[in-house]
Amino acid sequence: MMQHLPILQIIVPLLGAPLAALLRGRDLAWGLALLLTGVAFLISVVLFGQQKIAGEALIYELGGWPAPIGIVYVIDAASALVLPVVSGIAFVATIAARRLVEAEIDARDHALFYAAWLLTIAGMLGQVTTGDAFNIFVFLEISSLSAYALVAMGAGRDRRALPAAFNYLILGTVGATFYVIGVGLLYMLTGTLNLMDLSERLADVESTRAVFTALAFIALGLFLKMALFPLHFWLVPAYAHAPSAVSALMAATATKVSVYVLIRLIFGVFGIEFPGLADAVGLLVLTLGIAGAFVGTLAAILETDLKKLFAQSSIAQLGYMAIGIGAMSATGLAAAFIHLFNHALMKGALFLAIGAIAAQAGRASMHTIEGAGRQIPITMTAILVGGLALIGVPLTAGFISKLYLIRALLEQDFWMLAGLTFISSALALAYVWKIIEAAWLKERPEGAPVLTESPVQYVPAWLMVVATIGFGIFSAPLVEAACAAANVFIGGAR
Amino acid sequence: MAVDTLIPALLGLPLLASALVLLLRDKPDLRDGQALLIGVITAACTVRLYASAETDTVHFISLAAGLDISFTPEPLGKLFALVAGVLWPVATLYTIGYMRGAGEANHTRFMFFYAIAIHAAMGIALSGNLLTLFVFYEILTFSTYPLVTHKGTPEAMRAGRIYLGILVASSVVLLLFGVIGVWVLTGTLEFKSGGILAGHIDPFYVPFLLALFAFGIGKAALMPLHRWLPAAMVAPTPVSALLHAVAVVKAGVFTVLKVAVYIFGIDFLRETASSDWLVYVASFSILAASVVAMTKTNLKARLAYSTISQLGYIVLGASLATSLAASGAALHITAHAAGKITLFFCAGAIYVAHHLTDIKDMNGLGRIMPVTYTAFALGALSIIGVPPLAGAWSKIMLMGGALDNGHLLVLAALMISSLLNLVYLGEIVLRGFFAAPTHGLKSEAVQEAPMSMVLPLALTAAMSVALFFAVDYFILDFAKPAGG
Amino acid sequence: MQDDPVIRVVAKVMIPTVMLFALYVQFHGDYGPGGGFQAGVIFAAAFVLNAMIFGLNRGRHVWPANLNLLAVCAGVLLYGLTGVASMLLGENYLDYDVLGATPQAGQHIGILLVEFGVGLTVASVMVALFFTFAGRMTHNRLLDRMEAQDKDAKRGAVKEVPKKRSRT
Amino acid sequence: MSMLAGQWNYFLVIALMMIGFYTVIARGNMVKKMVGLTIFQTSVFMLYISMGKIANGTAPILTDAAQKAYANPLPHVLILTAIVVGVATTAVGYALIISVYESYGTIEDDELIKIIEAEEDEGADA
Repeated sequence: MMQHLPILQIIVPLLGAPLAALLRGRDLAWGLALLLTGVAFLISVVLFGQQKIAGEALIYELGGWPAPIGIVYVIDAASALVLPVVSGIAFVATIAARRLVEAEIDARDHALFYAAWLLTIAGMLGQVTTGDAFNIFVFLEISSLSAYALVAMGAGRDRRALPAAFNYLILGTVGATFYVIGVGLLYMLTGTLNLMDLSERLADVESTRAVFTALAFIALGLFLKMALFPLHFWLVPAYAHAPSAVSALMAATATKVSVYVLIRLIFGVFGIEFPGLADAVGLLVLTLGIAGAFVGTLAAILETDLKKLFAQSSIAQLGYMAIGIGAMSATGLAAAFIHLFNHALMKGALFLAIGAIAAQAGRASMHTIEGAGRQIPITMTAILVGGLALIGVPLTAGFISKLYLIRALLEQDFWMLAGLTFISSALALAYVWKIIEAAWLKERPEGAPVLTESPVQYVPAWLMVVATIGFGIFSAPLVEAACAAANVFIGGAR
Repeated sequence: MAVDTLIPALLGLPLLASALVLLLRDKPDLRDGQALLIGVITAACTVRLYASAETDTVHFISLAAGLDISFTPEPLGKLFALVAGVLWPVATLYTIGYMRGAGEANHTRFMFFYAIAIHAAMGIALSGNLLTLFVFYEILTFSTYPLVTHKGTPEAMRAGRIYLGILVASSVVLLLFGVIGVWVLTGTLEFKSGGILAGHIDPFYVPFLLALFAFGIGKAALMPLHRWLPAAMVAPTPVSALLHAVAVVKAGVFTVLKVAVYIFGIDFLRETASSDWLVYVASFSILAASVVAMTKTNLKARLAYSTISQLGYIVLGASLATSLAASGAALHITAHAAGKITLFFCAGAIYVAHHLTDIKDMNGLGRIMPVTYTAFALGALSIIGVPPLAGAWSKIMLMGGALDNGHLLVLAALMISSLLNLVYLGEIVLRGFFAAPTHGLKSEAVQEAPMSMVLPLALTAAMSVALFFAVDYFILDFAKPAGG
Repeated sequence: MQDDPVIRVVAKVMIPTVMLFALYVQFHGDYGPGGGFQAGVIFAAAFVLNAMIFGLNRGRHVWPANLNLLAVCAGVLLYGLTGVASMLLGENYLDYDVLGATPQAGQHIGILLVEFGVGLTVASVMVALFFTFAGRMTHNRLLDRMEAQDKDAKRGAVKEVPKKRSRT
Repeated sequence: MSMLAGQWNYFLVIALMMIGFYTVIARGNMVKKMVGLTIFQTSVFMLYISMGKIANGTAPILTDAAQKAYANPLPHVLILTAIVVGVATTAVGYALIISVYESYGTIEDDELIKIIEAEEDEGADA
C-alpha cells in the first residue's frame, strides 16, 4: 500500500466527500471529515519521509500509464513540503470546525458542508501533487467550486457572504480560464501536458511569441488565484464573510497552493533560464509583491473588523511570497517556501482564534474584543502570538521567513527593496498593536456580552501557535526542507 | 555558587521574583519583601560574576546556521549586569517607598513588569550574540510599556504610544535590518573581540550599516530619536529611574558600544573612518539636549534631556573608535547610572514629600530636605564631572580619546557641555539651598520623604563618591582584539 | 401543460426513447462516440421533460431528492472504488488491466464501470440542478403568497399589500 | 490576408473571448456577468477544439477501414472536462445570484454595494 500513497493522498478526502454528503447526522459527517483529514495528514507526513529517504521525486503513474501519455503524480521535495502544510492545516481546522459550524451553519446543511469541505481539501492536495498541467486546472476548479459554495454558506450569519462568493466565483473562474488558455497555447506548441515533458520541449520553441503569450496568461491567471496585488479584491470579502472555519482553512491554504502552482509552472516548466523570465516576470512579481505588502498592511491598519484586518494582512504576506519568487534566485525561492509554510501556520492560528470569538459574538471587531484580554486570555494570547509572528519577531516562525527573504534580496544586492520589505513588515506592528490595545489596555465596556472560552475552542488555534513558535525556534528542519524544495527548481539554495 | 550556574541564575532570579510577585499579590509585605530579597541575591550574583574571570559561552538553543540564543559573560556585559543588578534592589526599596507614599494603584502589576524588565536587562547584558541581544531588547521594550502607562490617564497612554512607537519601529525597521544584514554578510552574529565585519563588507557601506545600528537602537536616544524619553516622564518616578539609570537607556548605549566593539571592531571603524559622522551627530546630540534642558522647568523633563545629552557621551565614546574612549564610555555607563539614579530618586522624594514638580517652586527646599538635596548635589556634580565624583574619570577618558583621534572640536563640545550641565543642574541646587522659600512651603522644619526613599538615594549618592576612588575596578580594557 | 393531449402523447413516446438513447450512448461509449457525460445529460433530459410536462411535484415523485443525492454520491463512489479495486488487486490506481481475466477484458470492465459512475452522477446532478432552480422559484412564490395572506389577516388592511408586491 | 484566412479560428476565439471578458468586467448585472463568463469560457473551449482539428481528418474513431488522418482527440477530452467544470460554475453562479436576489432584492452591483455600505455603517455605529 505504501507505493500508493501519492494517489491515496488525494482520493481519501475526495471519496470521503460523497460519503459525508450521505451521512445524515451532523456529528457523523464531522467525524468522517476529521478521520479522513487525519489520515490525509498522516499520509502527507509519511510521503515527506519517503521522499526524503528516496532523495528523488516519487512518481505515481495513474492507471499504469507512464509519463508523457498518462497523468503522473509527482512527490518531489517541493510538493512533499506543501502537502503536510495543506493537510495539516485542514486537519486542525476540521477539529475546530465542529463548534464553529454548529454555531454558524444551519443544521440541515452540515453534511453538505463537510462534503464541500473535503472536496476543497482534495482539490488543493491534487493541485500540489499532480504533474499534469491540465490536471492542475481540474483540481483547481474542484477546490474553487467547493470553496465558492463554502463561502456562500456564511450567508446564514452574514448575508454579505453571497455577493462575496459571487465575486470570488467570477474572478476565480476568470483566473482559472486564463490559466487554461495559457496551458492550451503550450499544448499547441509542444503537444504535451506533462510538466516535465513540457519543460523539455519548450526549449525548442522558447523564443516564439506564442510562448510568451502562454506565460503571460498562466502567470496572470495564477496571480488572480493567489490574490497578488492588484488582483486581490475578491479575497478580503470572501474571507471576511465566509463561515469562520472556512476563513481559517482558506486563509491558511488556498492562496498558498496557488503560489505553489505558480512556482511550479514558472520555474518548473519555463525555468529560471527561460529568456526574459527573470527580467520581465521577476521584476513584475517583485514590484507587485512590494506594492502588495504596503497596500495590504496599510489597509489592515485601517480595518476594524478582525477578519477583514487579517485578510488584508494576507495580501501583504502574499506580497512577501511574491517578493521571494521575484528575487529569481534559489534563496528567494527557499524564502518563499519558508514563508508559505510559516504563514499558513500563523494565519491558521489567527483565523481559528478569531473564529472562536466570531462564533460567539456574531462578529469579531475591535469593538467586540475590547477588554477581552481578561475574559478570554488564552484565545487572545493566541492572537497576540500570531500577530507577533506576522511582524516577524524573533523566536516566532515569522522571523525565519523574514530572515531568508531579506537574505535573498541582499544576495541580489537589492538593498532598497530589502529596506522597503522591512518597513512594510514593521508597519504590521500598527495593526497588531491596535489589537493589543483593544484587548488588554481597554476595560471591557459595560453591558458587553461575556465571552467564554473552552479547550475545544482554543486548542486547535494553540496547536498552530505552538507550531509557529516551534518552527521559529527549531527552524533548521524547515529551512532544510525549503531549500530542498527550492533546489528542485533552481540549484544552490542552502 | 559556581560560576557556570551564575548566568542561568541571573536570568532566572528576576523571573522568579516576578512569578512570586503574582503569587503573593494578596500579601503586599511578603510580596515586596521577597522582591527585595531576590534583588539582593541578584546583586550578589552580579558582583560574583563581575569578579570572576569566566568567559565561557552558555548555549541555549540554535535557530538556524549562525543564529543561536546564547550568553557570553564578557567584561563589558559583566559591567552592565553589575550596574543593573546592584541598582535593582536599591530601586526596589525606593519603589516600595514611593508607591506607598504616593498612593499609586496596581502595585502588583508594577512590581511584576519591573522584575521582567530587569530580566530583560540581564539578558541584554550577558547576550552572546546579536540575535539574543535583540530578543531581550524587545522584551525590555514591551515589559516597560505597562510601566510607562502605569497611570492609565489619556496623557500616559499617549506617552506610551510614543514610547513604544519610536522604540519598536526603530528596532524592528532599522536594528533588525542591520542584524540580518550582518548575518547575511558574515554568516554569524557572535560577539567577538575585534569585530566580525572586517573583510566581509565593502568599507563604503560601513557608515550606512553603522547608521542602521546607531539609529536602530532607539533606546540610546540619539537625536532625532529621543522623543520617547521626555514623553515617558509621565510615568511614576521609579520608572524614570529604571529607564534612565538601571535598564532602558543604559541597555541602548550598552548595545551601541557592544556593537561598535564586538561587531564592527574599534580598529575596523577607525581604519575605515566610518564612524566619523557619528562623532558629530553625537556631539550635536550632547549640546542640543543640554540647551533644551536649560529651557525646561519641570524637574523630570530637565533631567530627561540631561540624560539624552549624557547618552551622547557614551555614543561618542563608541564612535571615537579608540580604545581609551571606548573604556571611558563603558565607565560612563556606570558613573552616569549612579549619578542619574540619585537625581531621579531625589525628584521622586521631592514629589512624594511635597508634591512639587516645577523647579521654580523648589526655592529653599534644600533646607527642608537636607539629605535629599545633599544627595542631589553630589549626583549633579558627578554628572557635571567634578572630582571627587565618578563622572570626572569618564569625562577625562573621553576627552583623552578625542585627543587621541584628533577630534579637537569634540573636545570643545565636551567642555561646553560640562559648562551647560553646571548651569542647568547647578540652578536646582542653588535654588534649593540659597533662594528664599516660595510660599506654599509651610514650615522651615525638616520634612523628608519616607525612610525607604531617603535610604536608597543616600546610598546611590555614596556610590558616586565611592566610584571615584574605586575606579580601577571599573576601567575595562575590552576594546582591544584578543590577539593584539 | 399536462392537459394538452398532443404533448402528453408525444412525451409518452419521447421519454422512453430518450432514455433508451441515453443508455445506448452510455454503453456504446467505449467503441463509438459517447460516454458517461453525454449519456448522463441525455438521461437527465428525459426527467426534465417529464417534470416540465407533468409538473414539478410529479417529477419529484418519480425521482425523489433523497434518491437523487444517493445517486450523485454513488456515481462518484463507483468511479473511485473502481480505482481502489485495481489498487487492491496490486496495480496502480485506475489501472483496469487487472480487473478482468485478460488486460483487454479488464479495460472493458473498468471503462464501463467508471463511465457508468460518471453517467449516474452527471444525470442525477443535472436533475438536481433542474429541480433546485425550478423548485426554488415556485417555493418562494408560494412563500410570498402565504406571507401576504398572513399580513392581510393580521392587519386587516388589504390595499397596502398588493402595491408593495407589484413593485418588487 | 492569408493570415486571416489561415487562422480565422483564432480570430474568432479572440473576438468571443474579448466580448465575454468585456461583459464580465463592464456589466453590473450579475446575470449579465454570468453570461459574459460563459461566453468567455466557451471561447476557450473553441480554442482547444479547433486546435485538434486536422484538415480533411476524420473523427478519431477506431474502425476497420484503412486508417486516415484523424483529429487529435485529446483536446476534446480536455474540453469535455472543462465543459463539465463550466456547467458546475454556471450552476453555482446562478444559485448564488438567486440567493443574492432573495436576500437583497437586487442583482445590480451598484445597488448591492450601496446596501452593503449602508449596513456596514450601521454596524460600525452599533
